[in-house]
Amino acid sequence: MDKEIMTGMYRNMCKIRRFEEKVSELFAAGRIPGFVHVYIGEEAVAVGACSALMKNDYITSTHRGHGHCIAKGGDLKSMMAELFGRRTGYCKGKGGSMHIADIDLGILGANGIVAAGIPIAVGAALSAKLRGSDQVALSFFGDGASNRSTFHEGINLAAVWKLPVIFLCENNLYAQTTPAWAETAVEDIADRAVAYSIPGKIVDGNDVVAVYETVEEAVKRAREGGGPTLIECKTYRWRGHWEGDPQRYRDQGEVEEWMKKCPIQRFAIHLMKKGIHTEEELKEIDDAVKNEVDEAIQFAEKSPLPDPEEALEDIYASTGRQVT
Amino acid sequence: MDKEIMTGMYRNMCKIRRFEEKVSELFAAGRIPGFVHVYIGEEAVAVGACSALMKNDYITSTHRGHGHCIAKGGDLKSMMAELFGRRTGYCKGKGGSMHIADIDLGILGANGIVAAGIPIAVGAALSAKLRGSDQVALSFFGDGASNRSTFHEGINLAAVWKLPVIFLCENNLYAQTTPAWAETAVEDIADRAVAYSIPGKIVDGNDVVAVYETVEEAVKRAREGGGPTLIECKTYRWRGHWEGDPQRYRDQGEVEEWMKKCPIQRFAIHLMKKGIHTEEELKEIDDAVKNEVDEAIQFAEKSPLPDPEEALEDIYASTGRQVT
Amino acid sequence: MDREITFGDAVIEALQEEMRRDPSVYLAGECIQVSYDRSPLLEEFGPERVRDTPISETAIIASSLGAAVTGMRPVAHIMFTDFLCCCMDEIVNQVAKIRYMFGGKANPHLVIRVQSAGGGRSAAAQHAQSLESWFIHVPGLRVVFPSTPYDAKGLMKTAIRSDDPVMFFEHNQLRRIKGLVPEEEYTIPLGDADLKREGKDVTVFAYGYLLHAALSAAESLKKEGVDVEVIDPRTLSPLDKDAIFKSVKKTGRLVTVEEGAKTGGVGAEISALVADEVFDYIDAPIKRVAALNTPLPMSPPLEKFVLPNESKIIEAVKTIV
Amino acid sequence: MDREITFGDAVIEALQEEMRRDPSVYLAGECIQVSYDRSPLLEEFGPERVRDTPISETAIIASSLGAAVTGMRPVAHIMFTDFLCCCMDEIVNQVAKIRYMFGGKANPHLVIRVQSAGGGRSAAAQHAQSLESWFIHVPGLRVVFPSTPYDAKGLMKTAIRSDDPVMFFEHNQLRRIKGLVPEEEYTIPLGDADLKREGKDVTVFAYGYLLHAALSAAESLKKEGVDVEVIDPRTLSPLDKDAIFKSVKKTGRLVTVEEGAKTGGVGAEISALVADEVFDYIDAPIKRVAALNTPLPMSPPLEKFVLPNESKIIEAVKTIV
Ligand SMILES: Cc1ncc(C[n+]2csc(CCOP(=O)(O)OP(=O)(O)O)c2C)c(N)n1
Ligand SMILES: Cc1ncc(C[n+]2csc(CCOP(=O)(O)OP(=O)(O)O)c2C)c(N)n1
Ligand SMILES: [Mg+2]
Ligand SMILES: [Mg+2]
Repeated sequence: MDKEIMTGMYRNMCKIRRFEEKVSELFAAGRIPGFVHVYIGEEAVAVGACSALMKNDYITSTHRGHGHCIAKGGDLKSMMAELFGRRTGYCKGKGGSMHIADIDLGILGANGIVAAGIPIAVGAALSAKLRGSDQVALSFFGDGASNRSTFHEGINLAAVWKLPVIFLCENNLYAQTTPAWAETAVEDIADRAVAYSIPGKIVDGNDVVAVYETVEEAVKRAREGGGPTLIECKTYRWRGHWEGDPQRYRDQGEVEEWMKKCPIQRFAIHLMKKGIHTEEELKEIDDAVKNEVDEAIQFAEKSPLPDPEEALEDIYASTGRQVT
Repeated sequence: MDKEIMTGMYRNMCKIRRFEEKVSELFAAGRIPGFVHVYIGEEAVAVGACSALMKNDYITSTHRGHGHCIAKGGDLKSMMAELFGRRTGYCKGKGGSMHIADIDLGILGANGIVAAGIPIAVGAALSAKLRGSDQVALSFFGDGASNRSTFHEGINLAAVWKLPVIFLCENNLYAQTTPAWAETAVEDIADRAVAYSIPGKIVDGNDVVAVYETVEEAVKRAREGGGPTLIECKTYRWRGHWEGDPQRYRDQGEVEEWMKKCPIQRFAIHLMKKGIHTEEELKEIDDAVKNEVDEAIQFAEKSPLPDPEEALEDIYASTGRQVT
Repeated sequence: MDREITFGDAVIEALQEEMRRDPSVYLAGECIQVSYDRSPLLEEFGPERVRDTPISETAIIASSLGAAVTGMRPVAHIMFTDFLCCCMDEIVNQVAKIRYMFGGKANPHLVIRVQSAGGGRSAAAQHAQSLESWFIHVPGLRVVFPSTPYDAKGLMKTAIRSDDPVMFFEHNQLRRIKGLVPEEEYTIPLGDADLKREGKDVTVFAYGYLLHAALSAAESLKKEGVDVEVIDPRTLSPLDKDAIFKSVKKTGRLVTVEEGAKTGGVGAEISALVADEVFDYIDAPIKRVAALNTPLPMSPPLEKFVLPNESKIIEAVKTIV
Repeated sequence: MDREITFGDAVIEALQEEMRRDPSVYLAGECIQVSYDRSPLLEEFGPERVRDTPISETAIIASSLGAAVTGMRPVAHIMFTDFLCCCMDEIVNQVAKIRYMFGGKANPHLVIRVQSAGGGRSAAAQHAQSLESWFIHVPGLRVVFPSTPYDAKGLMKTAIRSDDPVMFFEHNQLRRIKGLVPEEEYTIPLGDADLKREGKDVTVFAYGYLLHAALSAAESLKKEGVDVEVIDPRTLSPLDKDAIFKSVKKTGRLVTVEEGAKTGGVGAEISALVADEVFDYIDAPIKRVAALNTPLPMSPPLEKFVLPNESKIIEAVKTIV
């Protein structure tokens, strides 16, 4: 793998971690309104996957979407401002954490409805195919999402139409408070690929290189007309389901076990062992990222809130006020 | 297998065939209103399956439901009267072909929404379990139905809860005008069982004995607490999707090939070969059934249409007029 | 030059013209290839642009949305109004809101074509519903419900070109009715009601199949000396309030007509608008003609009793003139 | 003996009492076991009767229906009103119609408990909607929307015992409000509105969380000499028309209040009923206070602007007195 890619991956993983740490603090301090779900612990999945995509490829994301957005190149300032509900945010404050999107970067949006992004990605892949472009689409979703209607209908449609789409399941062992075994009838969600005659792969979701390589192969297959792949990344979320979650459904011991498997530290060791980066360099990257996050916060804080009347815009395509 | 069961199966297969032949004629003659889908060619599936059930077991059915209803013991007169829209019909004329039900016989209804019956059967199985009864539920559905949301959500739920339910897919190679290959990403729908860690079985759906035996085993498993089974019966519908279908999507040759595999004739030969019934006896059974069907038609024709105001009843549980 | 063509053919013409004009237009839905085989669409545009789908309403709508926001203009087909219930999340939480949630940066330009809306064929409770009133309650959607071949063609062309998502309802009983349609290209803007009949005594608001019942009712009432004005909104969102108010101001009386269940129907909204915004002009109770509040029954005498029709319109008009 | 308890606890008490009384009552929904762990339900009744489900709204509702028609009385939990969109076929085409389609022979006695209805928390477009008006358009369903702990408990008990399917909406902002609830058993019939405040100048129709805004508005308006009558329908289906009409006949003026988008909302139906059936008694335009016709935005100043509140109610009342 290219050094540049590796450095970029490390940077993005740090970016997600630092961004989310701050979001979590800011939320606790009452500075971010609404519902917020952070991605800490799962950074290798978003970063490994998005690093295997081209800039104009598409992703669809979830309620836990900050990591996907950052990994696909999203702008921290626009993101943070959106979380703060500011006019300068990605969605002018209308969307908030669960609806951040950047269509120009192929980020077709976080989504407040579990599993809703799956068939949307299928449509983006169809669009690419019909336009004769070689773009692919990748849909992130959780273990819990794999039990919803749209998982089934979306993947079946993509498989029948042999579309260039990658279904990427982030199995973090829980759907809100429910453990995977209590809601998903299959142990390895990748096995569900059998139901659509497509390849199903299991990856260690805390190993960014493994994620990258597996997604890269699936992307190649998709671009060559080979159709969809289902990839399951086994990972874990370190924090509660949402910020504020009292986490009565799991042992702190389990969380600590997983924290030992930190995907960022693991990748740092890999980079150092391979002689790609020194500890020093890695720290520099992390420090730069911290600065970027701080700047994003400052940007957000200085940005104005929208005027109330802006609520009446963007409902329909025509410009101006649109409410009757 | 018990002789009595075999005789009953033959009788029920003939009943379905003769009933549907008449329905088809009556529809063409403009005597039956609404939309009608007949079951000719698939008799072995409904009959094999329902013969493996107890009287108080549950089934859910489809838009193509006459066969299931007859096989589960439905009354021909009440059925025919319902098709005619008469007050004496199963649903007092309110339901028609797509909504015939007989709750007392465990027939939880035909359904106009493809695949809607699947999770309803799951609930009936849960109910049996919670009540401490040993009833099971069996859901009939088509190949096309296996691509809908409810197939996935229903089976997953049943598997997670280990409920006594049998999912019986009637793969007749078409969903309305669409061939199975163009809509279902897997060749054998039974393979979808893998997605829920439950057994998946493929049966020749024109072999009533094979269907019976396979369902019997699944029922045993279900009653013993072993959870759900997915069974795929490969079969074919001889007539159009609905009565009136010009069938521009398939060759008459294909239809004729399948007519050679008539499930009733095949079973007749089996019964004669095994010395269970003579040709004579089988003809007597068939003749008796024809009479029954004729009586049902007479009953339906002589029955009154509902009074218009009856449309205002049965909306809510309380008796009397219920419209505001 | 006008020709007489059917409502069904008028819609096909609109699709054909727009597919020729714009390569980003494609069709997707269950069993549409064969139902179009009497039409030139599959032959002219091939299976890539006339796509049969599995029975997967959620995937039909959501994939169309994904295609739309990445540049295509899908016409997503849902067979029956009732089956919209199988993809409400996709329509309401995704399609309708995506532009707003994303601060105006997504263009969900798709048409949701409901091929067989409404009842009257003994198709029973799951194949005959009218649910258009749900969708006027969903900001972000446009709702079109044409009554004539001319309107259907012009509105379908506009719907396809619109950058907003459009629900396009085609009543099953209209498919074979004929009407004059120009050979030259034309479009009809969304939000322009059409005065289908002028009158001075009472305003009847009606659309879709029942527009024709309203016109017949007007003819009958004329013989009894009642001069009925019939206004066809053609699109329920945007709604041409001005046209409705103008008519009501003139007549002072309003009867709304629709095929869905009365409670919570479209007529409720029209009535409420009038009872608020032009209250001073109304001289009599506002009447709503709609289906009785029942699921639709199959048996013909029952269905007939439940559904609105010409004589129920006449009756309603008579109670207020 | 009355005690002060929260709305949330009142509902839990209702569930607990009914689960004790009737072994056929069970609960199913996403993540309900843990959200109930502050309550006695999981402990007392165990995981067989307090069932966590996968994220499968269609299966939650349809399985509850299957269980209901075979003898159980499920309380199916849907987390947010918005997620009802994921199971509309099950609610509308199956649950609501099964009795009718089967000629009265099925008893779909289940409660669909919407645990977190409504907005006001910056939860944005997919976690804050109000859609109750859709369900009054669906014959076969009952729709309950309580505003106080007392009403919530009494109505939940009745809903569970009802042989009809009941949609039970609990507004997220009500969970922690307190109110007097008797220790003795009681139930409240479906279809009985409650006059929450007597007045003679204008009738305000309000329910759920906004009922409280209406009451505050009434207090404020009293200071300005306007005597407001506040009527809480408590159930939107059946609707206590008589109570509404009685009030309107007295006051001659009506303002409807609801949290959903204005167009096609509940207020439209109430207004239309009044504009038809008691037209002669109305002395002023009928006003509707509702959310503006937008998806719900996340940013607090935007959300606040879109949602109705006390001052918007006051303003509406003032325009007609
Ligand atoms: C259709 C729907 N049902 C329920 C919810 C509430 N909800 C939000 S996230 C979530 C759990 C999702 O679990 P999973 O898919 O595993 O993603 P994770 O949170 O673990 O990343 C639930 C139940 C929702 N947003 N949408
Ligand atoms: C949700 C839904 N979508 C579409 C339809 C229209 N429809 C009725 S039957 C049918 C085909 C069903 O195919 P399959 O499940 O294979 O059953 P078969 O008719 O072959 O017995 C379709 C598309 C429907 N009734 N419900
Ligand atoms: Mg998870
Ligand atoms: Mg089939």
